[in-house]
Amino acid sequence: MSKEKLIDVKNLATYFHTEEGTVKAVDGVSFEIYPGETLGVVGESGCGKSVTSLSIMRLIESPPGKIETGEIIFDNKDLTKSTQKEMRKIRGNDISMIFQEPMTSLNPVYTVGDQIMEAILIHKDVNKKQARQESIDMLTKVGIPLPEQRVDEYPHQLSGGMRQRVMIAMALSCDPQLLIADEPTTALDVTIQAQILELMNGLKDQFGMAIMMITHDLGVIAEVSDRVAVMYAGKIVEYTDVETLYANPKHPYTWGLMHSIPHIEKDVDRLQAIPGSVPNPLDFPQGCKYNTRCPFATDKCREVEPEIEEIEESHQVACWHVDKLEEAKAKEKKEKEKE
Amino acid sequence: MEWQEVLINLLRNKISLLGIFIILFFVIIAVFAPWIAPPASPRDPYMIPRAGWSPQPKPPNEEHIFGTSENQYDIFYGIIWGTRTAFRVGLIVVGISTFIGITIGTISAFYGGMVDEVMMRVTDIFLSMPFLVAAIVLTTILGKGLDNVMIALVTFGWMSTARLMRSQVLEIKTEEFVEAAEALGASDMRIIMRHVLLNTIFPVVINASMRMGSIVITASSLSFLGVGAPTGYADWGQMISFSRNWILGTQGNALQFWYTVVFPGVAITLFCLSWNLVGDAFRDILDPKLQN
Amino acid sequence: MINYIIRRLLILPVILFGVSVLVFAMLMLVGPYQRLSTYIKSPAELKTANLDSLVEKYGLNDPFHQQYGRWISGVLKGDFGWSETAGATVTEAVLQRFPATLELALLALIPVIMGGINLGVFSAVHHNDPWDHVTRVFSIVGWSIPTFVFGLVVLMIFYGVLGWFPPGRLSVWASDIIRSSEFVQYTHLNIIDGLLNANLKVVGDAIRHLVAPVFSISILWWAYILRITRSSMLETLRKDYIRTARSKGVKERVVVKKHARKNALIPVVTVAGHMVLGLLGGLVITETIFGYQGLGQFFASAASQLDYAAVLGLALYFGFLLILINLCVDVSYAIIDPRIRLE
Amino acid sequence: MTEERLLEIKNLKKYFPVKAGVFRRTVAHVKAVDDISFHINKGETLGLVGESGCGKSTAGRTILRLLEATEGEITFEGHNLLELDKRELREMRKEMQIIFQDPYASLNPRMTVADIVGEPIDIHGLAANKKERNERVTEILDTVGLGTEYMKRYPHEFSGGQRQRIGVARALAVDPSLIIADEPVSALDVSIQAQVINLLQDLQKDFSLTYLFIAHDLSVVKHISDRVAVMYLGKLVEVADKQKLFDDPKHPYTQSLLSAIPVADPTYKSDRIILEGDVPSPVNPPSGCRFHPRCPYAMEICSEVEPEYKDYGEGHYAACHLLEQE
Amino acid sequence: MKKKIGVLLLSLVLVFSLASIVGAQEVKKEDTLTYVTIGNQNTLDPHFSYDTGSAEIIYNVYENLIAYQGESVTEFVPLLATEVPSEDNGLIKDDGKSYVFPIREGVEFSNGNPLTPEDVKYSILRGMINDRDGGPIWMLYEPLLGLTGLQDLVSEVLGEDISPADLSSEQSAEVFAELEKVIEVNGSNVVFHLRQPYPPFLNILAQGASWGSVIDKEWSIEQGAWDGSPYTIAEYYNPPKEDDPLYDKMMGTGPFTLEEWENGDHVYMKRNDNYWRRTANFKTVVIQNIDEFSTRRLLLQRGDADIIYVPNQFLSQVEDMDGVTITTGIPTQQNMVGIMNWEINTKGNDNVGSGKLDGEGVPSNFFADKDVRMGFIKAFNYKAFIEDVRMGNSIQIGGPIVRPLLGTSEDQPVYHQDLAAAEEHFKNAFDGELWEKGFQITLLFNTGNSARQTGADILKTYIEGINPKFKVDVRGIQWSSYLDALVQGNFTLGFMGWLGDFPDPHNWVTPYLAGDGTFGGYKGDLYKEWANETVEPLIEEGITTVDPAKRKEIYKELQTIAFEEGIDLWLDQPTGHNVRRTWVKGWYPNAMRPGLDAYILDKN
Repeated sequence: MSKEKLIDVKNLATYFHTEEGTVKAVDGVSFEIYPGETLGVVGESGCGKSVTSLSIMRLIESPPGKIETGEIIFDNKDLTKSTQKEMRKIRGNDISMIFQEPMTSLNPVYTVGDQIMEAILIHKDVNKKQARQESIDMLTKVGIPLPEQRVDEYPHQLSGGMRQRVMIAMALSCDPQLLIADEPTTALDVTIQAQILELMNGLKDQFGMAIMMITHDLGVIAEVSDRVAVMYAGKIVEYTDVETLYANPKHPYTWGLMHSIPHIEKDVDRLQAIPGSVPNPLDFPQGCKYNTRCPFATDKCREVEPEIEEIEESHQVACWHVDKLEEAKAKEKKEKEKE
Repeated sequence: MEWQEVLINLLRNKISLLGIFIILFFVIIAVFAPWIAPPASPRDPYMIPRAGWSPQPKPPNEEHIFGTSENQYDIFYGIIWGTRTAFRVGLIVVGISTFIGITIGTISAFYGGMVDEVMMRVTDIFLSMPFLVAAIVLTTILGKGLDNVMIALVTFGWMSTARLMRSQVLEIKTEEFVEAAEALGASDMRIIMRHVLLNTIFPVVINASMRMGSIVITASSLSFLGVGAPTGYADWGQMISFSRNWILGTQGNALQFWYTVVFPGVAITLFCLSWNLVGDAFRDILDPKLQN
Repeated sequence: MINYIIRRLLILPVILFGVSVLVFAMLMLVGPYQRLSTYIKSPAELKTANLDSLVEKYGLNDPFHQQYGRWISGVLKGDFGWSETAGATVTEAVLQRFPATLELALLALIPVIMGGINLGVFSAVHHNDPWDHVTRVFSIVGWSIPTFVFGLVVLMIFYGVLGWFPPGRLSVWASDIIRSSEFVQYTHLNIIDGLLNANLKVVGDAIRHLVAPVFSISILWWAYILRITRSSMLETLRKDYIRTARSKGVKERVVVKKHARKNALIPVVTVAGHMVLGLLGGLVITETIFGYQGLGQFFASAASQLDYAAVLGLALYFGFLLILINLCVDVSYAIIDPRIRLE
Repeated sequence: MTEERLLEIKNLKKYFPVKAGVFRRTVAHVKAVDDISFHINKGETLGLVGESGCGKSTAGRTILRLLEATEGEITFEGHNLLELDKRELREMRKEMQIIFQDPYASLNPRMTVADIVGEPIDIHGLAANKKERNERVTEILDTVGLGTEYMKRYPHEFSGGQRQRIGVARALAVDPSLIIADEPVSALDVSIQAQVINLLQDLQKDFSLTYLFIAHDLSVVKHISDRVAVMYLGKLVEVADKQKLFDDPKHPYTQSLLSAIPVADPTYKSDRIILEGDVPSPVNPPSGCRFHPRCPYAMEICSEVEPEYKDYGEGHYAACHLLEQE
Repeated sequence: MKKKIGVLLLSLVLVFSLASIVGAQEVKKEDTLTYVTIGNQNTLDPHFSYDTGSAEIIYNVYENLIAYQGESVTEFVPLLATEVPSEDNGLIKDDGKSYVFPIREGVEFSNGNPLTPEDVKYSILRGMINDRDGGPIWMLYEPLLGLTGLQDLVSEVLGEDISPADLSSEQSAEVFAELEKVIEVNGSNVVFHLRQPYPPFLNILAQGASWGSVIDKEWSIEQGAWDGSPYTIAEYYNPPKEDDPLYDKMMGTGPFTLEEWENGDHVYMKRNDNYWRRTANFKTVVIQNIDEFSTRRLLLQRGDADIIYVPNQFLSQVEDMDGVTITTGIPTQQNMVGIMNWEINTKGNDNVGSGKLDGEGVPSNFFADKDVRMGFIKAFNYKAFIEDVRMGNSIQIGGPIVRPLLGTSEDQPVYHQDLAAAEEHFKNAFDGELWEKGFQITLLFNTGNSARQTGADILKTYIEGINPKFKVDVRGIQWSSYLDALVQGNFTLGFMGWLGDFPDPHNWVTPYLAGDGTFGGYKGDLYKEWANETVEPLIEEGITTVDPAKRKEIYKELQTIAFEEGIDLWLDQPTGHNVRRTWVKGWYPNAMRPGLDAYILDKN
């Protein structure tokens, strides 16, 4: 692609140095986001997807967290080298963020309006009255009924869906170029999730921003993303556009994940579960971190960690045995045909 | 987190290690008191022997290595045997009041409704008098003596545990594992003992450990105010109250009677400090909110 | 919230009744002749005092409910009885001493709450820095020193050696001023009266007398509030909404002062309520040491002399005060936390 | 399939009082479960779906009498559960067990696995001695796929999936016939969910269990259930055979619920029905049909008259005025 | 904002405290006398007051007819009277049964009312009608009527036991008629009529600050005190303190007037500029009550207090203080005695162990055995007590009477420690049974009184050393319980003190030796019988004899009986001391003066 990258993350590694040992939460991750697109980051809990986003925002608590290596190029600057003062100008203004728990992500002791206004007052040269009006406008844009009234209410007076809308209004109040959405719908009900996803899609076009969508839900990813990065144990294991990923997953983890979830549109008798559990981040296995659960693992996998490589055009995978997976797929197909 | 693990953590934590070390030191003193400071009258070893009849303290010398206090009570003897008193008062008062607190708090929270209402109002009533003041009143009425001090401290010392316990139990009660036990057909007693108590005990233990220090201070305050241990009884608070009229020294020699306050003051502060250190570290270790 | 406050107020008489029964029952543990000794100061008085008729006169041998009934019916009429210790009616004695204690308590509370909270916040923000360790050590050690030891040491240093802060409530010359006709005692709080009368010498003298007791009574509670604020603050700083604030580009100082502190204060408010309770106890010792005539000292001497009218009256008074304080705590909750306010 | 009913719920209601005012009088009720009726056949899995706050968990707990029902009838193997006294109930609990959502909260953190799984055995005296008890625990742990080496460990030493297995093992220890699984997989990682679902299915076969499977995730419910019941604001809106419900949802709520699920296939495009607004409060539910404020097909009658919950053929129950008019 | 307030407040505190630190040093006002002492005052009503705390104030505001001269407790000077009555000047008449006091003219109360003989009469009668329970007025009844109080007079006059509080107005008038006979106004004179001679009568009238004080009739009636009517005795008899109109108000002829009284905390007195003699040197006199010794000491050290009360044991702390003068060795009218109860109550009394002579306790009549008493007496270490506990500031006594009163002398025998003799006595006690079985006893003391405690500790130490079977416990209890133990008969042996009401041996032998005395009255019937036979006739004879030489012999005999029988453990008569800033001039001691006499003092 020839478009200019909005943000370019190169070989990012964020470690947490705790008393029990070093947690390599993010361990050499590279990806980029283009203006106006949605990058989905999918993975299970503890895979490092949230830490990645917080690293971009430079909101890793330090100590114990520390960005060890890597660059985050945004607007021709390396954010890992920015001061906190410079970062504050970017946060909420160029890059903003919404979080998983709308219940706890809003400060309970200030009104909704106060909290939206705060961001506007920091980044825009407006007075309080204008900021308030802008807040009301934003609330209208995110589809909150009676915004004039809601603006003076406290978070606990709103439902979960409303709160997430407020979070979105707050994040978008300064017209950011990139919105990082960390599991924005996980805590919501299905019908509300649909509302929020719809809203985000609409606003994305309206504001012309890029979204980094972090989630564990393969359905959500499929619905909103342009491209997808699959993370496992602090690494991106597969990185490609969304259609390719779903049509032709190349990493055994991606493939296993897709087989282990029940699908509403098709029936299976039995799910193919991935054995074992996510490895303890303090004690990652040697070699490929998926080797303990991978059906195709060999000695090589247990010794040497595969680097992510582009195996097809814009399809990167980190696996020694892409071929083995292809064999398995073929076998599966055959069996299905037999039936 | 489990007992063993907590213990390991406590031992690993420098602060609590210091606390534990000091407590152990006091335990050794208490256990070996008869050898460290042989009692003059075996009939009542807690009565500090008098080395004379003069009211004026005498500085440390070979015979009385910490000196003698007002009325010639041997300070060293008082400190050594006072350690036993401190443990006795602390353990008994904290033990019994914690037990009462646990019982009342648990029953109150577990059964709720009228039982809760009545018990909490009774708690409120007991809480409506400042602890020290209430203890003074009751000790005055019951008369001097360590037993009476302990009765007074227990009588007015259980409420904080009861409240703590109640809030803990209310929290635990809604936990799914309690529901699970109920679904299994466990009796109320079993649920309280095995599920509720087991999971609420740590904050109570922290609370108790912190209270060890403050109870000993309160008991000493009573002695200081003249309503605590009988005169001449080995008790740190009383040792300090002996120094009360001498602490200022004489004009030009403000430190003339330093030994009368320093030794018991250090003993009581260290004792209290050690429990607080352990309690504080204990809390840090157990506070899941502070764990990342 | 208002309902809750009304509920509290309705329960107030129940608690006060309970307190009075409790205290009365305690006092009834004392034999009638022993209680009589409140009225007999020296063996000389034994000669002409007819003990049995005195017992009769004061009804000390009557059954519990009669004595209690007599007392409570007086209380309901506003008569709390006569305090031998104070040599005045209980009401007079309490009113007379209340401003002194209030002045002391207020001055002790304000620095405690302000200083303790700020130090706690500071300590939490600099979590695990050397400064954090210093404040922590201070808080644990401060919490471990008995008030009476500390008070005596303070007295020794600041009055005995330095001569700065004398005991008592006012110097003689200053009390001459406040008793003069030009000086209007609006509140009986010397500092405020001094300011209102524009007499800075009185203010200065009042403060000079208050510094030492305030200092020795508050050190303990500094340590306590500091500790609670610190841990509450540490907890709050890990909350999601703090992350949200940071993600908006809010300055760290504002994050701490605006977003974290207000939330962190919620548990501190409860503790502040406990603190007042403990403070009242601590006053007994501090006022005794510093010869400061307030309610604490009064209670101590009334209790030690079994002055049961005074003990009962004061117990009720403290109970009332405490319930009011608890109400204040609840109200301040509501001020801080809209979740409670709007319930 | 033999249609022997194991559990029959009739007009079950569970109201929670709302207390307010100076004297804390009950001023209203949260109608968490408001007059629901359904049954579960022996050996089948009934999926119970709905959004948070719709009363599905309350229903599950009320059936087990972990909460006391306000009204109604719960017949389990011919006994009316609501009429049992404390002792009988305790006996009856051997037959009905529950698995919880949160594998972290549902295990007592201070008990070893052996004690957690052994507790039901102790309570009901199912083992004569310690040895027998340990054997039994080992056996059950083995059944759920946990080795004996874990017996002396505490819950926090396990991963979420393993914990959920312990929870299942505890439920199995009394050899029940009915298990109420309250969102058993929703707190688990995606890759682990399948393990637990498979386990539940295996166990159902091996021990001829009956499940009431409560979940909000329709794809999981669809996968595991034989029949599915949909709840909205304390009411059942639709109950039907799985295939029928998913192929031909009758109630508009079911329809919108189905359409709201994001599908893990970027090529799949559905005609999504986006519902307006939030679920109303159960304290003061809307009049008439409770779904009417959000229903895309709402008619005048919907706000006035509560639709009747009835069988529209072959056990396909629904409550909607639209259907009545057809 | 909050921070700004904080900074502001903090700087305010700093500025003010610095300012006041600087400012305070100059203020050592010469016209103010500050006296810091302990305790509180019972009342300001002279007819109610029976404690030194009250007396200290009353003494400076009210005056008597006569007063002690200088340091003497036997010689008098006229005060509101113009002459001290004596046989020589003829003002004592009728063989010592009439005392005539010419009243000084031109004296005014501080409100300007002139002093009249009528005021004196009113004062005496008001006191006698008031006659509160436990009060001091028996000291007027005993000399004037030979009775102990109004109750006795009522019984005598009416012939039946009616409480004075229940008198009808007729009965009241009847009683009053008898009462009024004791005092008569005769022109500018006031005449007292005694039923019997009473040698210490002048001492009684000279005792300042209490029953002898003269109050303003007009003013008192205005305040609501006795209205002067014969019919109202019932109304004014034995008033509860809180209803006493003169409880917190004063109007005397003395050098000072009461300005403000906060009981237990402070008293402010102002100079009476209308005083009939030269006016006082101080404009203001402050008496502050601070119980904490250290605080008092610092006030003295910093010069904020002019005079402070220093307990004997802390004297060493003020000895080397700059600018402080200490006077020691002041004779006092008080003593300390180990009271022994002849008939201990053994029921429910944990001071006597088993209550039997079985080694586990003591029998009820333990101290009725003279050998036991002498055993205890001989075991006590008097030397150590005087030297160590009293630090030499004490005189040993050999009986109830203190020096220099009649019946005492410098060479009077006193007890000495003699452990061999003590052992001998214990061996003889209870026919040797005691020595065989041993005993266990608890000695009480009232907490806070370290001299009494040490006394008990000394007994414990030596007695336990005599025979290992002797077990002595020492227990401190509250003053109230201590008094209760005495009254209930639970007392075993314990130290008590007596503070003289008036300097006459009669005031010493009665409480200790009489069967109904303050202490003797609680020793049981055994003692009463004994006292009735041996000492009471002598006591009676002593008080009715006028001739001092004869009286001296009688009291000497009483003193000897008390000593030889070992009635009580006669210990000592502590001497007094006074600690004041050197700039306080004019101070001299008087054993009968209750503390402060601000009139005689001056600051340069």
